[in-house]
Amino acid sequence: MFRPLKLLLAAGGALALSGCQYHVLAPSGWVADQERNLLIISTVLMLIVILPVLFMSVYFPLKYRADRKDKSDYDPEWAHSTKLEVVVWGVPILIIIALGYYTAVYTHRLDPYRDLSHLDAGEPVEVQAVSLDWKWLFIYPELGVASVNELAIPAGRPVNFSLTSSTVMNTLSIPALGGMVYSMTGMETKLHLIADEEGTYPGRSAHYSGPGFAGMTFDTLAMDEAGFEAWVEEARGAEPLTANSYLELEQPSMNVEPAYYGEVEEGLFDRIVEMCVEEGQVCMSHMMMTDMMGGGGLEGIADGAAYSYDHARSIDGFGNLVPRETPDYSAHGAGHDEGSEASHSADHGATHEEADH
Amino acid sequence: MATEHVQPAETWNWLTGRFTLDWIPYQEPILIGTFLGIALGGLIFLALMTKFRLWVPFWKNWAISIDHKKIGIMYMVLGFIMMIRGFADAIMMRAQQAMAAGGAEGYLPPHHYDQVFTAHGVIMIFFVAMPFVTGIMNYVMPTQIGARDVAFPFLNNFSFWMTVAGALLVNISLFIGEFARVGWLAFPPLSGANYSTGPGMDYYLWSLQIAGVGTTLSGINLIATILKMRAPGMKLFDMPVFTWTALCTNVLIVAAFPVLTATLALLTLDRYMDFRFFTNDFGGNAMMYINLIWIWGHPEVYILIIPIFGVFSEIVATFSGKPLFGYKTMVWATSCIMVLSFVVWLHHFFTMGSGADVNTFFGITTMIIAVPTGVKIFNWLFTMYRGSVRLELPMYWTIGFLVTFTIGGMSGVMLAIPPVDFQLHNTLFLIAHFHNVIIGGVVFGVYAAVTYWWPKAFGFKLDDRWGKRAFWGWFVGFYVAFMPLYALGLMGVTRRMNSYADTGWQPYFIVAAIGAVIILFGILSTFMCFYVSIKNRKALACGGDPWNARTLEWANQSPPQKYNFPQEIQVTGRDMFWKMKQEGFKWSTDYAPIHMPKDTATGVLISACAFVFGFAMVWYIWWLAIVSFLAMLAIGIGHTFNYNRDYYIQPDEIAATESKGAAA
Amino acid sequence: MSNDHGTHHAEGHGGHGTFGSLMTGFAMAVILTVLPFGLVMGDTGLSREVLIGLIMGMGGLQIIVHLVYFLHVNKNVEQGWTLVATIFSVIILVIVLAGSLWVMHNMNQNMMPMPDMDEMMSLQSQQG
Amino acid sequence: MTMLDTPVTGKIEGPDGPDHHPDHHHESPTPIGFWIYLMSDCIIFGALFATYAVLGFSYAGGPAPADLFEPGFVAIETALLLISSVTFGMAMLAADKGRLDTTITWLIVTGLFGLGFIGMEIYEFRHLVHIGAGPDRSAFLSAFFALVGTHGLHVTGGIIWLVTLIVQLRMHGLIGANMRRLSTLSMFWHFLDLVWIGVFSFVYLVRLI
Repeated sequence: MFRPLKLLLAAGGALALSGCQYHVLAPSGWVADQERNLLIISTVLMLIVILPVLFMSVYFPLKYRADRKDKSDYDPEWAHSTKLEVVVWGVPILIIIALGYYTAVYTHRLDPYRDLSHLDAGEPVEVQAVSLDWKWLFIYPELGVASVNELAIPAGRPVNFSLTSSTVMNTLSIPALGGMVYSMTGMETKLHLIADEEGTYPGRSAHYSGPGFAGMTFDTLAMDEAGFEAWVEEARGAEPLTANSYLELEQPSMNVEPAYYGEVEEGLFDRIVEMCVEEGQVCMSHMMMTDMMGGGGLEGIADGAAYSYDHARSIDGFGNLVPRETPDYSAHGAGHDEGSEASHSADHGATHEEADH
Repeated sequence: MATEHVQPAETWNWLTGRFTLDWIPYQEPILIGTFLGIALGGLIFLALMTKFRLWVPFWKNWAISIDHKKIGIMYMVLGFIMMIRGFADAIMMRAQQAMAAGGAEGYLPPHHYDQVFTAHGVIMIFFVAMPFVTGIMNYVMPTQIGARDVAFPFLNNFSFWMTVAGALLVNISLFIGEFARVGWLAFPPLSGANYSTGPGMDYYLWSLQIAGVGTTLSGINLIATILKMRAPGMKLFDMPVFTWTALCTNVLIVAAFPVLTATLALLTLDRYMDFRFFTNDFGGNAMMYINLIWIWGHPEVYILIIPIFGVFSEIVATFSGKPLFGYKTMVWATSCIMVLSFVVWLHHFFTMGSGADVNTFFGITTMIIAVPTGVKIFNWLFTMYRGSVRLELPMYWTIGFLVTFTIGGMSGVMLAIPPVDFQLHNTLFLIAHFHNVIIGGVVFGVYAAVTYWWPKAFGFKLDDRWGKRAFWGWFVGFYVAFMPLYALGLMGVTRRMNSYADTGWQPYFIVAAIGAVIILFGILSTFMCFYVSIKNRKALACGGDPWNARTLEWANQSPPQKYNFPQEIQVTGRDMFWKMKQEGFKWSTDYAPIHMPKDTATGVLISACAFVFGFAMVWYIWWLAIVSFLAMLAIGIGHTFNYNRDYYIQPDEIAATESKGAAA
Repeated sequence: MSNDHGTHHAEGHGGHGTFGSLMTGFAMAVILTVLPFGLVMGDTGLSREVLIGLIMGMGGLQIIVHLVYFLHVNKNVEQGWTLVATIFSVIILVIVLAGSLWVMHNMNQNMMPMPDMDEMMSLQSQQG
Repeated sequence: MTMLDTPVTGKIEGPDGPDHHPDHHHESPTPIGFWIYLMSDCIIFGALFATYAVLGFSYAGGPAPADLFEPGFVAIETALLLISSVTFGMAMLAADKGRLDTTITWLIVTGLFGLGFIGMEIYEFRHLVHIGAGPDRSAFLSAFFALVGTHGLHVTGGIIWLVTLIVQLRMHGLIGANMRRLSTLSMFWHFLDLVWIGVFSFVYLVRLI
């Protein structure tokens, strides 16, 4: 359909990509490839009108200079032409209709929530990515391993990302593979990418998130099956990732070297999303269920501590750790008899135990 | 990690709130240098003011003046001063990024770098671009409609000083405490109480709120002016295009700024009183902030660019010796943009989890705006077509604008396509895009306006040589500074990084830094241009109508008297002054008394209290906050007890000023 | 200043209505207030959706009543600019409200950790 | 915005302070200017309503509207504000007829109803905070306190303005400038009543079904 266009792409690609730095223009995955095509299509469509405009912007003032020799074409009252008005409105409208069409088609085709099963590229890999202060945690739920600041994926197989964040917003961005999506606390977003070729692709957080932001980078290692399995095997030998080691990892740190976890506690990612890794916190799905059924009533007022999550960051803008007093929710959080009971029920699928509330 | 620097610990006492001497950054050489520089410059300035006995004239003729022309000029002065500050931030960023590659840390630790980019954005949008466009509208619009002043002259003065109070609050954060480290729109939860401790974020909130009051009131004022103060006979479709764009802009201000006010107020409640709007816990939802702030944020960019469209419409018509091509189209296109700008806000967060249908909707509405914008560009081109184009300074800026803005518009439409945005969002491509439209549009437009209306405001033209140097500095500098950022964006390079590992990017950043230096040359040339022109003002002197212009603001003397026009003008059509000139117009010498408002210091005083109030709130000095708030209220109420607010200029006085003006 | 020429109602803001119009407005406002309160406080047996529709509908009506009878907005006041301003504000309000709800709902659907619906149903039935 | 500009904008005069001026064909810009201000205020409320609409169901395991709101209590608040609107209308009618004392009497009555309304609102807020259902307990309560509180602050500002204007009426009588202020305040007062319709319908009633 766009044969000349493809040629243009190839030419442009070859030119820009001596050093394959231009990840957006010379990508290595189907999603990014499609996004690049759309970029080129839209540019070409717009150039239809942009080029004449650029030409006229310079040509008209020069041609109609006041000090030109022959001023017979000067028409001091000419200020309206229905024909021109039609063209002036019509051409941009036509272009926008064409662009709008491509936008609608591609936006649905490249919806980050849509999985890539239509590519028939084999079994997808599940990756749960958590943005922490200031590093990325990647959990492979099917394989039971996790890594920090290093993402390994098998080339040629789709990767299904589930994203969340521990404190503030971040964006998972691997330009060579395709567009970015935000990770947000208490939310779970999805992203589906695929690496067509083996290689190492830079990835990072693309949304400013605080002093350690610049160091929130990771390498995406797209490997063949054997290499990927070897990577997983190696990770299996490392320490396990439990709720407690997660809470330790979650503490702010900057420019973190890659690290691995051999075993991942069941359901940890869901508890991260639902902000209830810490003992005594009510999980969000439980909270939302309570809320949908009309809230916790007046008795619920006192449970505030179990819904509190945000704590002051224990790091300042220079990267120094600052000892901070934890906020005083003393009315409840003190957590002796009553508190520990609440925490139990709140914790693991609190639903049935609290049903009689 | 830089351990010699530490953020001061949180303490509080009733007298100084959470302020302690630790918050004075005396261990930062750059800040101390800046402080000394400013202090020295300030002292010299104050000494000169005192020596030449300028305090009283400044207070009487400027500070308490409610003359829209003087307020307009003061807005422009504020804009230029703050532009120096904002640009200093820009050059610091470019220097840092040119240095900090492949493990090098550069000279700005994140703590400072993050403040610098936040301050740069906030200052350039709120305290440079906004004062510029407000200033131009303030100066030009009332004279274009043949009015004596704006509808509410006192309010105008008050709005200006509130903007100054906000600007002062931002600047004082340099030396007392710190500024926010959150990016110019301060997305929570990062900007919330837990993740942004310290006074920086509170400086952000209070400076924007205080300046925002000024902006909203000024918007109301200018709308009322256009609706009620037009010269007799001037129908809506007789209004000059700039006045139309001013109307649309102020409608946008009045409709959009309240959303900003509300949003920032909610964040303030979150930070000060433990409300849970945008927190992660207790059911808060940070996305609501992002939704609301962009409901304001998108119209905001049109608030900046629409009056600039008006500026270019006036300039192109004047210098082509022709009426504007497609006047009505222009008006309708502007109105379309005004309404459409309210239905596109989600394109700023395509990547934040909305579904394909929502993204498609907002992508397409965004592209639709490109149509009326494109129409405008065609209209300017066809105005030059078969015209008699004089390539004076304002036209340089206009042609520079047409070329640059068109390119910026194109990259904008690319970003409006959701899947393309997935790749380019938050990259330097985005940065390049909006600087492309803001520099290529707003800055070039402001320069065009300054060079165009300067002779009206001061009675002499600007020096051509330095004016052109300023243009080429900005024009070339822009391309050198931002084309590399487009390229970096296509490599997927993210914004707001104080350092990066990939040394392959460094050459691009170095080129960008060189571009910034070229822009610096442009800026210095601007001030040189002002200086040289003022020095040679006798040689550059011009009459009331130096450009052979078409609209009413050129019908009076340059500079205009405080009453603008000695008589009221009966308007009978579009491009009224052009018509008058062709009919051989002359002012009559039969004068009637002119009714004028009196100057008042209330605006300055309330704004001063607002500044103190903001400062007290930032530092939790509650007693001072209460006192200054009550003072504001008392001065405001006290003002309403003054019923004696106007006077008449008598015919003999008018005759005297008019003949003096003509002689000069 | 003080030599007032008795031009009290000049000023072009279309007067302040009459006692009759004030009372008409008052009566209508009372009805439109009492009805929704009655619907909530009494036992009507109407479905939730119908009740919401009725309350919001009457609220909207009462706002119009206030605009017409108390605030005297019509196309003759201020050359119709008050009316234009009002309509424009309503458009912006609708965009802000409907847009926010749509956008936020869509995002919450996509991102919020939703409770298990089956479990919830069973809980609700337990509670009766 | 809220507290600050109401007394200020409300009383700003046009350049045409007095009612007659030889060279001026313009009507006072104050009514339309103030109306535009009200519209911008309306959009502030719009943003707060939108926030309430979005966050109003996030109770964070705490109390919901049904646990906290009393329709009867709200009905009395509504009645106070509605009646105050009508008494202000009476004041305007009296002023139109040039009856200073009647005008002031009606204004005082209006102010008292306004005070009653504010008193009830303060009582309600204090009660909620006292039982622990303050704005920090959930996003729903935050949105509730912000929206209703903003309205309350406006009414408070209106009362301060009302008192000021009564003093000024006593000092200068029903002169043109005061008439303009009176009708501006009347717009403000009716506008607050209008916003309250949204509050009692949307914040209270539909959430109590």
